[in-house]
Amino acid sequence: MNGYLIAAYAATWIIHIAYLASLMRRYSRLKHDIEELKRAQT
Amino acid sequence: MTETAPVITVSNLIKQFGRFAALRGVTAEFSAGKLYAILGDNGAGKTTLLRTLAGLNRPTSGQITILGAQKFGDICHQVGYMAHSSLLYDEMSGRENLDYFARLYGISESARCTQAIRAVGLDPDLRRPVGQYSQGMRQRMSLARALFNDPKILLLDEPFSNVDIHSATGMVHLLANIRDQGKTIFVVTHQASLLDGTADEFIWMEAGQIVARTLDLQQTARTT
Amino acid sequence: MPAPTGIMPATLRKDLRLEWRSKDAINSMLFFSLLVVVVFSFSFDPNAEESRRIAGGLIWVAFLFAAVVALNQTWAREIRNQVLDAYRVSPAPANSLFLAKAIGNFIFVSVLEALMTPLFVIFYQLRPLGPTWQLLIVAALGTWALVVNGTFFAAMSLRTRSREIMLPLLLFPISIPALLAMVQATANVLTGGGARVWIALLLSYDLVFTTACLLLFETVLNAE
Amino acid sequence: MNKAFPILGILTALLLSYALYQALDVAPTEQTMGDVQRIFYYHVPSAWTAFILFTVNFVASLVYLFRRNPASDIVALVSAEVGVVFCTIVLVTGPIWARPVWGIWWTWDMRLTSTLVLWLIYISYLVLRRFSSSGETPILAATLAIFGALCVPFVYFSIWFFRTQHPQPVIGGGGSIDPRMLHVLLINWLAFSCFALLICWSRYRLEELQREVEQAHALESLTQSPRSSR
Repeated sequence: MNGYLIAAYAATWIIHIAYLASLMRRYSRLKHDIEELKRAQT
Repeated sequence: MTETAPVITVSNLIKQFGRFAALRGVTAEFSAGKLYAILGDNGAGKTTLLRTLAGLNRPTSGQITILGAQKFGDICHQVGYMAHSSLLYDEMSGRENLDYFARLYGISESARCTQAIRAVGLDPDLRRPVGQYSQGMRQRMSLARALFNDPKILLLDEPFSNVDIHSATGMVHLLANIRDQGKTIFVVTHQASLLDGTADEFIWMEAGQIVARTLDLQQTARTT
Repeated sequence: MPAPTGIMPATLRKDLRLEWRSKDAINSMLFFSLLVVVVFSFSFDPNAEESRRIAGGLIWVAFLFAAVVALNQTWAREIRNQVLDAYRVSPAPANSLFLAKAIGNFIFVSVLEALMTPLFVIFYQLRPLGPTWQLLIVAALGTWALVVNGTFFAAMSLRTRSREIMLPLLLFPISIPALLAMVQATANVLTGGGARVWIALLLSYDLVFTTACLLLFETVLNAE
Repeated sequence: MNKAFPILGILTALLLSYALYQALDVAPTEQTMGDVQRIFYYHVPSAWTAFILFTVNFVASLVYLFRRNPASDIVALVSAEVGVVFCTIVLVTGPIWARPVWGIWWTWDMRLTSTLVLWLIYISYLVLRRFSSSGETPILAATLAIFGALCVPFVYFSIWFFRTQHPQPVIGGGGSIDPRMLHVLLINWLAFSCFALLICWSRYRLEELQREVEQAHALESLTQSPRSSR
């Protein structure tokens, strides 16, 4: 298998996973926010 | 002038800036030929209410009807607006400023501008640029800018700030005169006492809502 | 109520007068592009035959950066005492303001180009081998392309945080085709070719984006 | 709707692994480039997906300007963001492919250059969204999206004309594509489109939630009326 080929495929998935991870992080921050909001309301 | 027909109707007005709501459901009617003093603490929503009436803020929800129109653009030539800042070009003289703004309103006769400058007690032939005016003069020129198109509704944001007491009472007299011609005037101010006896109604705002409307200043002081 | 006429020339006159009195934009532009010329001549050997090929790029990049300086200035003037609000409450149409600003900037940048081009010619010992008249057309069309989008995006970045940085970020990517056309056309004429296709490209770019600006400016001005 | 999401997720995962198998094993090896040519099966579908997303962004922005509905604003934001992700992949895999084939990482060739310019335009779109104050972001962003889309034909034409005037290394070689290769390419494209749809969907939900929270914060300050300063 060719090194360049592996590099390209790996790069593709690294970028996708990095983006998904950033979405996850935003999501967990949002959840934290929602919980705080609920606590403030009670 | 019929006293009963409301010239401005505001219903359930909400204005939200991101996570902060500056107006939280303002509902009110205002009738023609009256001088309203809008009072309240900083951040109570006075300026936002005025800007929303002037069409500068788009309300998040709620309705405004001014002079029977829903769209501010239809009646903008009948409204005069004076903001906290001067709304004047510092590099031009007062006269040059007004001449330019007159063009925006399609007013070609410069007598109107001269008249407006005289009305606020300034000299129309003053060549100095506005940037070199004293704060009080600038404030009065700013009032002239709001007046020159002979508006039916005047929206004034802090017209007396940084003005000496003598000029301020002069401005109050002028406003009373204009009101007596059947115009509707809104004055947002911290110096409520200046308008005591002149304003027809005092509107107290708190946290984005109108909390009280009273006919004289003392009455409100007792209720709150 | 019909919209008042003659606002565009009045606004343009006002802008030119303000610029004449303060000379903010033109001075900073001149100094800036002078710096660029000098710094560039350190990084390249200006006497080489090679310089004829890259001079087109150098000139336009210098003018582009200088134009950004002027573009930031034009709206800063309107923001200083919130004068823009005075325009927005008036019945004057938004496009008159836009056209006046764009034409004003066109004049400023053209003046700059007229002053700086001889300097470039001297420093880089340029002598066009192709038809010179085409260079004039390229300059006019190219400047308008930069200025019309620049005026629009400057109005847009007015409403953002850190607006001075925002303008180049918005303007440069969109301007790449125009810049490429200007640079290539200039290089072609300097090295003895024609530039008809590039001129056609610039012309259609100007037409498309001027139309887009006029259609969308009101939305941006009143965005809230 | 909530049930469809995991189903689509599993389906996409299966499709992506099948496509990967096809790209690595089933597709015939290209004669001159060898195995490196297989980058093609990731590079080109990513480019197509990015272009589709940018088109969606343009349409959604237009709709927003006419209808002023938050949903199309969110669609515009999401498609631009995911589109930039795919466009980034195109720009990263491109040079990795170019290096062994042409011997250079980057060439100012027509497609690479115009993709780069496109990427820059949409990056500036995302920057604008981040830096404008919340109330006016949708309108300003929609306007910029329209300018960006109008610019695309000019980008393509100017770079094409620029390139045809200048000699450059011969690229691609033209000719028709092997039908088996085309088949693998289309499967990969389908897989990546499903994947993009999936990401867009979750990003959409995230943005929706975020706005709801924002609203709740404002409403909370409505009911509790704290003395916050403007």
